[in-house]
Amino acid sequence: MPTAVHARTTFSRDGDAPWCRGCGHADVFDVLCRALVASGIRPTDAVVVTGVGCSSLITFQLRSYAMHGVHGRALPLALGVKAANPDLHVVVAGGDGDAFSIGANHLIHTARKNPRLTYLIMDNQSYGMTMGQPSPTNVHGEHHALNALGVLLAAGATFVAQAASWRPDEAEALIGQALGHPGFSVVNLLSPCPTFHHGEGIDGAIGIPLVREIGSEHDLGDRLHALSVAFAEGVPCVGLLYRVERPMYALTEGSALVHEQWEETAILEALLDEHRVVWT
Amino acid sequence: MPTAVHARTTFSRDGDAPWCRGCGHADVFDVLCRALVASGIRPTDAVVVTGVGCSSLITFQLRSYAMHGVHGRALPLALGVKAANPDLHVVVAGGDGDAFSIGANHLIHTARKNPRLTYLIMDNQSYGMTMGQPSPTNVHGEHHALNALGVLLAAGATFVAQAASWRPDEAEALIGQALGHPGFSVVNLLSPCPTFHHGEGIDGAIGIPLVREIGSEHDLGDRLHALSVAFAEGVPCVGLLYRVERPMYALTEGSALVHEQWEETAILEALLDEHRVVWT
Amino acid sequence: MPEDLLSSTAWPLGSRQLNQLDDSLIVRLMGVGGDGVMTAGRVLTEAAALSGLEVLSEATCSAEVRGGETMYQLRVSPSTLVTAGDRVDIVVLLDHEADLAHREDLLTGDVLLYDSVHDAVPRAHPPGVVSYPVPMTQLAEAAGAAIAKNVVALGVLAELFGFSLTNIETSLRKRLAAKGGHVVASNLAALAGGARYVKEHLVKRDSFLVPVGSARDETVLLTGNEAIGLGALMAGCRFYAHYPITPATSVADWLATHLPLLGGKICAAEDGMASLGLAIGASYAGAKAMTGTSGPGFDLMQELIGYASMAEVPVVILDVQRAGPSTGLPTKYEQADLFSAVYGAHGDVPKIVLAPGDVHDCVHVTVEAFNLAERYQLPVILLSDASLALREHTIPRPDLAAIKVVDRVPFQPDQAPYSRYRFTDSGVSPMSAPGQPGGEYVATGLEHTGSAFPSDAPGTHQAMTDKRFQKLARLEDECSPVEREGPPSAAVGLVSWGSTQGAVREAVRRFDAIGMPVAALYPKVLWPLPVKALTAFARSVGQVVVVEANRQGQFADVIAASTSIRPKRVTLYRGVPLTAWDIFGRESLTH
Amino acid sequence: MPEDLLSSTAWPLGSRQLNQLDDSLIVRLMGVGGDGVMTAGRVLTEAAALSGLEVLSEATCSAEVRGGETMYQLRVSPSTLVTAGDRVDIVVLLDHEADLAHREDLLTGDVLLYDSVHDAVPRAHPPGVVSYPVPMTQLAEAAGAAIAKNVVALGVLAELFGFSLTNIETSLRKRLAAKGGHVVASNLAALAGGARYVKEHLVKRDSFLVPVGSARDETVLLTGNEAIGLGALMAGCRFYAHYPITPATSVADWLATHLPLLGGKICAAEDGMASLGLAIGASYAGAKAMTGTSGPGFDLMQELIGYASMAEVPVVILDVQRAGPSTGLPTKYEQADLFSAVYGAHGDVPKIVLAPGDVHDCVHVTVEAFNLAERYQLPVILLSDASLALREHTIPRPDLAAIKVVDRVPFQPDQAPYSRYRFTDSGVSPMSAPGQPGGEYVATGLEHTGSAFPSDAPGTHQAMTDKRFQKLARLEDECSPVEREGPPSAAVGLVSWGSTQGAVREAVRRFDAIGMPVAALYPKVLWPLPVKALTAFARSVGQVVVVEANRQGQFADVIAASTSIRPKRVTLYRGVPLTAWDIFGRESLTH
Ligand SMILES: Cc1ncc(C[n+]2csc(CCOP(=O)(O)OP(=O)(O)O)c2C)c(N)n1
Ligand SMILES: Cc1ncc(C[n+]2csc(CCOP(=O)(O)OP(=O)(O)O)c2C)c(N)n1
Ligand code: SF4
Ligand code: SF4
Ligand SMILES: [Mg+2]
Ligand SMILES: [Mg+2]
Repeated sequence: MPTAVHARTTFSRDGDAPWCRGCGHADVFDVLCRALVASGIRPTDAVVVTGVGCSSLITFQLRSYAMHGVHGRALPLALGVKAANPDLHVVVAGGDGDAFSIGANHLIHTARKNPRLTYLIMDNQSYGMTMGQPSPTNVHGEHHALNALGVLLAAGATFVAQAASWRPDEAEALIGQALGHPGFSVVNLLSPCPTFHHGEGIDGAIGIPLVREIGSEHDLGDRLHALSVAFAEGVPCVGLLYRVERPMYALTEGSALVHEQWEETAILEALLDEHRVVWT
Repeated sequence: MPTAVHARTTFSRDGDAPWCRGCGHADVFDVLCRALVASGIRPTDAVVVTGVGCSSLITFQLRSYAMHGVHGRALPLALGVKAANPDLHVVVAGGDGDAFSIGANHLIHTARKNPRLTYLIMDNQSYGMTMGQPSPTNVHGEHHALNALGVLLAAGATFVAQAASWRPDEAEALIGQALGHPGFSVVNLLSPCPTFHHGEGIDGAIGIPLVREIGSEHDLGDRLHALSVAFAEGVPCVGLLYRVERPMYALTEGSALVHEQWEETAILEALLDEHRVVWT
Repeated sequence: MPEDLLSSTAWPLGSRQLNQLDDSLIVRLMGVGGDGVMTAGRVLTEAAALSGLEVLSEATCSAEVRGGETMYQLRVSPSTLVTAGDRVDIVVLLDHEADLAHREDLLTGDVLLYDSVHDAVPRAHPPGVVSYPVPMTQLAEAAGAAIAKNVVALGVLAELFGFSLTNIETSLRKRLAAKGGHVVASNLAALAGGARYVKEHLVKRDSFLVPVGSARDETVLLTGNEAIGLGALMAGCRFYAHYPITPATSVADWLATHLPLLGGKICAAEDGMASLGLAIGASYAGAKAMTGTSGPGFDLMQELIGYASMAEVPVVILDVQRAGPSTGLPTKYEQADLFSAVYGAHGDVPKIVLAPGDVHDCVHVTVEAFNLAERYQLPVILLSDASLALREHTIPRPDLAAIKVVDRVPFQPDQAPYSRYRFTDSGVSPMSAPGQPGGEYVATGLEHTGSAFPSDAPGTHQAMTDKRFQKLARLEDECSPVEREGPPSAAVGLVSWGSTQGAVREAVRRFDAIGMPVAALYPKVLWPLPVKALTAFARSVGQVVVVEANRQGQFADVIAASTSIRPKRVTLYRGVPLTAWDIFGRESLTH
Repeated sequence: MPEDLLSSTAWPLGSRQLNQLDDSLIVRLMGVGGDGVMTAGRVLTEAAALSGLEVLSEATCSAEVRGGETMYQLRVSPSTLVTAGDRVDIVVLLDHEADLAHREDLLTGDVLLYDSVHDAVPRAHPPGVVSYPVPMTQLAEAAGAAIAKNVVALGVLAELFGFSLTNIETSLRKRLAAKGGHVVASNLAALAGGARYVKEHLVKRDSFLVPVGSARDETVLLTGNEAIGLGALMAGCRFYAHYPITPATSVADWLATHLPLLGGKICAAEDGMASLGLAIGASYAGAKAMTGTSGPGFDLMQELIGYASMAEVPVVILDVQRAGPSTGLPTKYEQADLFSAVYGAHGDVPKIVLAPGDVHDCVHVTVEAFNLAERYQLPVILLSDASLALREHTIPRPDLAAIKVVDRVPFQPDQAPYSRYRFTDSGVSPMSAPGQPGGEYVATGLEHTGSAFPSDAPGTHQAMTDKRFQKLARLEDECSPVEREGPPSAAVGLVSWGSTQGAVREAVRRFDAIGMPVAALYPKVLWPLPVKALTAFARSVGQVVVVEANRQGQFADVIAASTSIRPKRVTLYRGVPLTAWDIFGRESLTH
């Protein structure tokens, strides 16, 4: 029951979308396409890297380069792409299961390293693709949810924002800022799964879910303040929690890795010389 | 070049220790043995579960039950042990590589779930066993270290402390408290690797490394305060950062899983009845 | 419906091909996700079972959560069934999208039933096919259950072909009870509406009727995944860990409700490595434990499979295979994980691989998986697949008294210090559990001495490797369930593993019907290879042919590697199960 | 040392056994971690190489970071060497702990040199062994370099057997330069001290002298791991990712210094999955990429290996095998990861497996690994091992001009829309890289159409699986390096893969010396199996015998699975390399 036929745009193919009616991921996809265009990025220079899940199906709707990887490993793949060619605009995307369950190890280490990557996490608090089991971010009864924003902040992400699929303009603006951030930027996108999930805070079934706007008057460089916002109980917050700059991961800077045969012979001969043994 | 011959104690075998002279892990091992005895735990009821690394070699010095697992998977193994038999005292131990590099995904999820487990991380800021490469917690030059305590706090650990191998009494006391904590307790033990590592803050080569005592006057239930301590620059802190109680992971509570044939037949017949089809 | 036809109870056998030479009726329901194909199929299956019929179904859906094609085919018969059939008698289309790919399956005299909302004019279909357009959507709306066109279709099927309306009602009520009285009422109205529409508007122009059932021995209706859950519980499994993955998840769903009834626990882990780690930990602590996954998760478990083998911890790993490699075709059928099950983890890793051939096996081979894991203290891999996972089958009620459950050789405290891995004739050493005084030891993946202390001395590794493999030396004699069928000597001997068994059995019947001597062997333990049984079988036939649903001929390779048999291969890897026709119709087989 | 002996340059050949029938000298240094065995061995190796000799060494250490036994054996010869020898002429003990296990290797006339600090009275050793106690520790202390007893030993070796003191000095200076003048000076004093002690206190009572070297063709001295790094660079590798693991780490160490010189990058990942993910990502973006690991990390990579195969991304995965399974014996030797390399990932996964047989191969087979990965766009697994990793060998300097580097078939923008996975005769489809207009596509592990769109239609999966396997169909004709040696027809034909090659070559020479016709085949591409070469070889010999260092006879099984060859098996799995004697001395082989 595809939602709608996407219009062919710079970033989006035409054809049926793969998501259920009302799925937040479809909205996130639209917003991403708009933000990419607004940031002046061309499909040819963009690589969108995902894991596996309903959210990761965005790769097949895109007209850019993309990797639809394996579940939970989008970040290492993306880091490899960016290291090999730092000129590319690399966007990582996927579900909360991908990011916070099977893939959280990579998330922490990417946050620590601070490469110039933007990660869009489509958080429906569940594993949509496998029929809606609660994910680590799921808020319900006895289940203790992972404070994903808090973990990101603690791990060293330099840009942490949260948006909601049902507030597209704000989401687009935040994604735009993330794309411009010199370092690892994460936008956690509350993106309801109307088919399976009836969780707290993001469930559109009960009308438009409430969110709390963070506003921008606070000191964006104050990590403890950002953490206090992330930890606050009640309806989820939306907005930019934290933004600082620190040195980016050196490996993903510099120029593209190319194998240029005309230059390398001399260097290789010198390498061989290092290991040379001559009878004297 | 084994350090010393361990005396046979309640928890420690006799025989050569496997660590280099001056290795912090040997001290941590002694302290653990003392803390276990002081907590009234018998080797028979204790299971120490490690990953792989120099630190994980403690399993072979112990006289208790133990699993010397694979690199990075100590926590799932331990959770399985505890789920199968909640009466056991399950202690997880290992290196910072095990905990914060390959195994950090499990760390986050265990912190979130809050089972009654104590995790002793022997943090030498390096992969000792593979010749001292810098680990994620390594503090040096350009390398951005993972704020491991911060991540643990954000992920939901209910008991977070830091101790130093060269301050054994304090370490023993903190481990003792951790063993008594109803929930997931972590003690990060600064434990220098004199053979390979010359990192900041824990390097015994430059005399006794400096630490900052946290003291106990602060509100132990204030997560943001604990985070501020964890994030503070300068010499590492030692002491108890945070302690709260919240419901423990239900799976690791209750009684031991046993297969009791005399009781089960009736239940199994009832299960079969559920699937029964009768021609009527 | 004309009275005279309804009163006829005999199933009219027309002039059909060999693949239709039986007394079964086959109904295929098709639609896209959300059409309720699965529910309708299950209800019809249960209704037929309640009518005293044998029922076997086959279901498949698309990887897309919504929008993909769903198919549920059920076959009902008064006698034993081994497949859901490689023909179809009646096709029900709940959505016009679902039509295209399968139209060619229809033959003269077959029935096509479809929701006429999609087509003002009946759509094209092969000549001779009897088609019944029914305004299912409108009838559902009229009944006040807009989405219940699937239930309308059930009413139509009941009225046209004689499925018991009462039994359909029973099954529907059971499923809908939790949704409240209103839902039940409107669905029953939809059911009645479908039946009424037939009476009022259709004239039966086909020759199909449901065969008549009768009292049978105690029977249960189970999907393969439920049967595996049940087998696990019977074997004493008290701990199940998993990370969701299609098509394994429903094992967890079933166990989540049923394990706790026996004091067991189920754990949803953060990834595949954690889920196997949990199971190994639980087993170390004394519980019988299992984890379940499918191909991609199975890949992640290889390191810990090696650990369980090295540390000699019993554990059962269920891999409900889907079509691979990588993410592959997540909901589709293939038997291509055999190589990774047998050879996957690095090093020389003793382990056991089993595969159930049908729903009945899903119960009993699962029990065996636990028994072998406990008896030999090693990882046992249970290879099921997407077809078994979803199919339903009426099978004889398992007799609990007849099921043998094996426990691990326990540690007995005695004078001597405990040596966990001490050498024994069988290679199996007594295993203690934490809490037992005197049994303390380290379960380790490092090479070790008898007393579990690490050692990299050359002698130790060789001796310990031999010890661990020694455990498997007697496996075939002690336990290696294998079935043989067909004449004692035959020109062709088919070997099949896992769920190709059904198609092979059916093919053997057809070969028999045309007087061709074809035998078949169905090993359930695949690794260590049952060399004796295979060799004996090979001696009794002219040519061994291994039939399997993968490209490389994985089992054929395993057989060739360890026996002198040079099998021919029938390999198909279309993402859908092999059929009897794929075997019977293959000329090269018998020439 | 008596002048008359020193002036003799011919190597005196006593009455030795067949395994000693050559003009080489073998020195074994032993100690525990921290004794500097490795450094002394490497210095002596380099010194001998600088003297114009062929040198081949074998080294092993214990898994314990400190305290375990370390062994370094080097063999020097004026002519070609294929192993470090299965005998020993001179044993140097730097620590008495290291003595016990190896004493039985000493024969009459052999030399035992040891640090007399440990023993006031010379310790027991086999009768006829010439032993020289030297107060190495004291001499080191006297030189002001307390830990330099290893360097003292070098001085002794030089003086007693004629190793060039100048060359030892050259090598020492190079290694110590970074540590400052004082360290260099005290070490040179230790070296001189050792030499002086011989002159002043010892009388040479043995018959060994270093053979005389001569000018050779351009030669380089490399460890296997360095050679792999070098091969990678030559092949155009510009990205290497890894997570530390013994014995693969030194490849990363070498590349960390050398990759950047060529504008390449090296990344230390957080685990094995990440390291392969990084390499695949880099390759997708256009770089030639590799990851390196050993067994446990290799297990973790299986899912992504399947992904690379499915998404058709070229990538090289180096597995420097150690003894397994699980954590196993981390520093010890075994060739038991073949099964997991060939069959490891779930599903039908086309991939290539290569194994270098010696240090020379480590360069050239690594180049081939990249060439094949790029040519066929799939994962290529390079199986090295702990012996190759640490051994040093003087090999002909690789001729850059002669090395053929293959790049992937590039995407050419043209009129038609780009179809990444379009069908071609070879199965290989042109591959674009991000940044190229018109080349946009999704690299996916889902089954897909030619234009990379997911599809679970039965036809697609079968056709795409065939396309991916089609790439391998011509491999053996296009490139499958395989060496054959021995008489054109022979009673026995040995097949060896990876580093057992050396022992097999040496055994073949000995068989030849006693007039036994034994041939040998050394395939470098193990998978897809070089069926033609193997079949031709099998036809030329009486009995094929596969020699390998694992228990299951893994390569023998792979051969049996895909050919009509029924090989005999020589399998050893002691954690140490096989020797020529293990083959030559095995009676059953030739009977
Ligand atoms: C290794 C592995 N484990 C499990 C799966 C099954 N699986 C596919 S998607 C998914 C989770 C999807 O959840 P999320 O990432 O939140 O995406 P969503 O579908 O909710 O958008 C899982 C568990 C898999 N494909 N691979
Ligand atoms: C899957 C896997 N990857 C890598 C390794 C190699 N390895 C063994 S221990 C270790 C790291 C040890 O570091 P840490 O956990 O901090 O322990 P330490 O030795 O410093 O005490 C590594 C990388 C392994 N055994 N298994
Ligand atoms: S199942 Fe949920 S997450 Fe997946 S497409 Fe449907 S609504 Fe979206
Ligand atoms: S290498 Fe470092 S961590 Fe390992 S035992 Fe030695 S000092 Fe300890
Ligand atoms: Mg989700
Ligand atoms: Mg460490």
